[in-house]
Amino acid sequence: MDTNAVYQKPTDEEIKTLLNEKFEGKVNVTKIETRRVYATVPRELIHQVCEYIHDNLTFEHISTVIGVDMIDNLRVVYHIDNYFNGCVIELTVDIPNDDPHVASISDIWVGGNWHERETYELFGIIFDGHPHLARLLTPDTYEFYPFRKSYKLRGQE
Amino acid sequence: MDMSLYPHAVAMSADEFMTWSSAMINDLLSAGTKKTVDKLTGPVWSWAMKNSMHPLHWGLACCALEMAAASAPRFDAERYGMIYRSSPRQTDILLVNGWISKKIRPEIRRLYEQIPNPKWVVAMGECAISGGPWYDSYNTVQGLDQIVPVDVYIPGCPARPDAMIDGFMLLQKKIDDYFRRGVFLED
Amino acid sequence: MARDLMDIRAETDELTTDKMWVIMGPQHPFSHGLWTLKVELDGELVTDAEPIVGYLHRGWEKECENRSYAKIVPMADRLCYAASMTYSHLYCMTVEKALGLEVPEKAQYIRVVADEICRISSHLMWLAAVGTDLGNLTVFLWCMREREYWMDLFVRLCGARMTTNYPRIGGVRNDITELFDRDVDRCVQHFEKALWDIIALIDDSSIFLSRMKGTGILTREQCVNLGITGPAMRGNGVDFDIRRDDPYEVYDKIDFEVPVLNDGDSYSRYMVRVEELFQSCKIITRAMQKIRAIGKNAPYRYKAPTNVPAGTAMCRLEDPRGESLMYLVADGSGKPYRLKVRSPIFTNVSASKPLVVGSRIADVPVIMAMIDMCLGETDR
Amino acid sequence: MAYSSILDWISFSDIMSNPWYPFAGDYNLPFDISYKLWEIIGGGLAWLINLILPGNPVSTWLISDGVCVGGGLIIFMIVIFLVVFIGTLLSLWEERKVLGRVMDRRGTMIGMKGFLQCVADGVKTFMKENTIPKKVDMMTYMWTVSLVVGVSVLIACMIPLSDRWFVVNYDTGLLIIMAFFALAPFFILVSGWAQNNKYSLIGGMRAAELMISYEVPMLIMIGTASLLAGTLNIGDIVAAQRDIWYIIPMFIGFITFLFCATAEAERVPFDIAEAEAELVEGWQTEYAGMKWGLIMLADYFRGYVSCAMVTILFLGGWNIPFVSDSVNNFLPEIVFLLKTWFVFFLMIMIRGALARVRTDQIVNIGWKVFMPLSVINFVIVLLLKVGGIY
Repeated sequence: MDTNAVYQKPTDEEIKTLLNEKFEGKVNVTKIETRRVYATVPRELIHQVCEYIHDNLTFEHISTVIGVDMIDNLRVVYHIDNYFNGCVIELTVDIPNDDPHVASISDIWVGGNWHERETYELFGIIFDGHPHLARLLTPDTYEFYPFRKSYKLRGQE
Repeated sequence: MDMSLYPHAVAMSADEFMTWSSAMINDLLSAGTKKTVDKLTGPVWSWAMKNSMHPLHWGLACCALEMAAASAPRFDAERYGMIYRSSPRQTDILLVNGWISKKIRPEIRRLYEQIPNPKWVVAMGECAISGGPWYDSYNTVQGLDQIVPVDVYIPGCPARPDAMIDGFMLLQKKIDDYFRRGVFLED
Repeated sequence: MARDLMDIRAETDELTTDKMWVIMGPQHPFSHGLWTLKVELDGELVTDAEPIVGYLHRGWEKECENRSYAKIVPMADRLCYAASMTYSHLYCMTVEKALGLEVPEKAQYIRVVADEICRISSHLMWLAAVGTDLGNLTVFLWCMREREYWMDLFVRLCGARMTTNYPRIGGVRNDITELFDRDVDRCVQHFEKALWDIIALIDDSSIFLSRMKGTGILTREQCVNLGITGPAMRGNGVDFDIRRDDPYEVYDKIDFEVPVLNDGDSYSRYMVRVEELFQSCKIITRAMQKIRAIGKNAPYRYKAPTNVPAGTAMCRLEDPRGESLMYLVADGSGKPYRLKVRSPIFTNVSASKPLVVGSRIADVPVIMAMIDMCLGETDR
Repeated sequence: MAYSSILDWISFSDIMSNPWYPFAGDYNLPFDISYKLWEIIGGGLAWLINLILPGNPVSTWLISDGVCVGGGLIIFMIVIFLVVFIGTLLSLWEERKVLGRVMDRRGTMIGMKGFLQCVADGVKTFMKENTIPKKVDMMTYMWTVSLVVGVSVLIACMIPLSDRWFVVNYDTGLLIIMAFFALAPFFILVSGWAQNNKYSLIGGMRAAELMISYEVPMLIMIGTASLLAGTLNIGDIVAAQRDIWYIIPMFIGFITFLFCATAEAERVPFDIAEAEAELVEGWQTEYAGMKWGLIMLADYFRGYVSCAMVTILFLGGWNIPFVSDSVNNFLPEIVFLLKTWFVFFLMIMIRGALARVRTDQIVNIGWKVFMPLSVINFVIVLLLKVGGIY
């Protein structure tokens, strides 16, 4: 398929093929359901993949940027929507604990700005290139990342 | 009562006169006048305050919707003279109807200080009473009474509008006690 | 001695006024919740804005990691208290997806009905807020009066007014009651008439219209890129509704329309929501017909296991305010490993700067009312 | 001197023949009442003193013509103020009850179907602590309140309730009232600055903006009405509408003036100076306790004056059309107050049905709608006048 063409309503299979062709197998599409595509992306490629999805596959809207603390590593999950066929791509990026950096996508979707800020303040994942990476929900005086598994709530063993 | 200075009052400096006269007035008041004035005026203040409770117009969380519903036609809290004012300077009651995060804690204290005396505080809903469902959270204050003194607790999650009106009628009793104790000439 | 006009012109250009920052919130009548909007004013004109949220943050997602799966349903009710059922519904859907559990058809219809009642009561709350923001208390009180009837329906359905605790993993808590069955149609019929009264009060008044038309304008591209969802987005010409385009439960079996307007101002957002109110009434009537056709003895709940197998699940649904999404990471134990909520208002608030800049300060409450603030879900 | 009965000291003399009579030939009912009251009080006092010290000069001084007028004037002030005050409280009560009914509820229910609500509110504000923020400009913060309240009370008392119930009867009475009426926005502007609060500042600016937009059409309308009547004397304007109210020749003017009067009283839809949605409480934000209570009272005084102006200029004042003079002169004050409350009722309905306008919109409405309408009204009146109909 032509990887440089613009697809307004790409089907799930098309998305899988296009991602595989464009990024030469580095993007691993793990699962396909109706209107859902699940993929894992290496950390270096995330900005390029997002740019490609936004520009060529017309995924105009970012739903969430989710941080998960997998104890062995950190994980960032992106949910990206297409408004023309209701399709959602879930991109999973694994980040090592000792180097919690990932490229910011808030220059592609401005709506991702606050989600990245939230993930930063709750997990300590640093989004490179973010315009204003500061604490959003918690008071500025907090020095811990409350959503890390190492931070225990009252009654949590 | 230091009446011996009375003839010299005209010859006093302004400062001397002020201290002397205020001391004299205090003596006079402590000699029963204050009690009598309080006894006579207490019911008037109490009646006025009870029937003109102005809570602060401030919705925090779930109970704020029930607060709005309480002034809606079915429950109609305005029958009791309750009007929500937005400026804390013109209110009598701080009505906190939601959980208190660490970020809002100083603001609540500040709002409380801005309300002119006499003032009352009502904690509405479980969150304001004790933290409610967020008992183990890292970012909430477990209860309003850790910040400001609370007069009435209205339980419920969220408290129903009729429960809220009931709470305010309890507060009316408390206001009555407050004024019958005699506080008019205290400040 | 007449001065040159250009001289005067040059002098007045130098006469700059000081801009000032006005901090609206956290205790401010426009905020309808607990947030702050810092606006920079040049006279009455807004030149810059910065929203501040987090006053209601309590770590909802972290607390869920400390609760068993069943105990999270009432917690989810308190995410968005104006439409409490939608979040507990979304949570149950997510867990069911992780379990691979099928929900009985009757329960799906009941959930749809409950969702739409939530949508109506939430939109009524929004209309009431619009009334106060425009300086008219009559709209506020009339909307609250109508909302009471829907609250009564909730009482008939599950016994609670606001935080209903009604959906369960695998179905709903109880079958529809006879009282609910009797009253729901009457309520819908009454409401469709009463809503016209309220709408007439607003639409027949040129002051209301002039306050809403032409304020808070965004283009379609701006709106989509900022991540605004829900009725605010459909007022900007984006023809997308999760109920229709990515259907969950039984929305694909129910016939309804999605209102879309292209103006992109406050008035089109208002119109979209009002039309949604009428559409919700239709959905309720049609879904109730289906429920009655299914019959009384059909199952409404399947038993669900307490432990969820390891894996991830994602579900999304059309909240009254926009797209809400839940993402669950399970590790096979009785408690979720990570539960994430995407709330529509969180993103919509972040877009408040482009929304309000360039308008007058008097329009700021109206513009922000049009995205229907609900801070409980924003701060989580 | 022999013993004299108290009745000898109370003469109930004819006030009009008193050489000190202040109202120059016009009969004044409240003054008559207060004069007689003073005669009772002063005469009784004089009788008492005479009982103890027979033949003293103080007793005769107390019942002399000049002292009677002076004492009568003091009571006269109290009587005039009390009537206006109660009239205003009744309009306040009317607002809360009618607005409540518009909104499908009962309104307040405290004492006497809610009439005592305003009393409770007032007493409560007097009891509250007198908080003064630290950084206000003390002097202006204090005197603007007293001036706003004072001016409002003054004009409310200056409104005549009938041709026998007035304070002054100047030929330019209308102009004096309008001049004082237009003063309050200046004080609001200064007060908004003095409070050192951004909301108050914007509120004060808005009050000034509001004033420049409605004051001119309002004055044109007053000029038109006085042109129609041929006088600026309030009594004569009312007398000129004995049978045909000015609402008939000046219907456009009536509608425009009603809205201008609403703006003058700063009520919805023109309450932009205290717009709750964006400015918390507007220019009143930092006022607490008694000062705020007085400000609220002054607001309602101004509302009362606005309605009274509408009544005087368009609704025939205290006259009932097409009735005999004996009926008309029975209780004209009550007729006037009833008409005033009816106009206030219209304002309440406007408040219940409309939203608040924006500042740029009010300036637009003032100069592009009210202004042309008032000029059209003026032209119509001019044509009527030239055509000889009036």
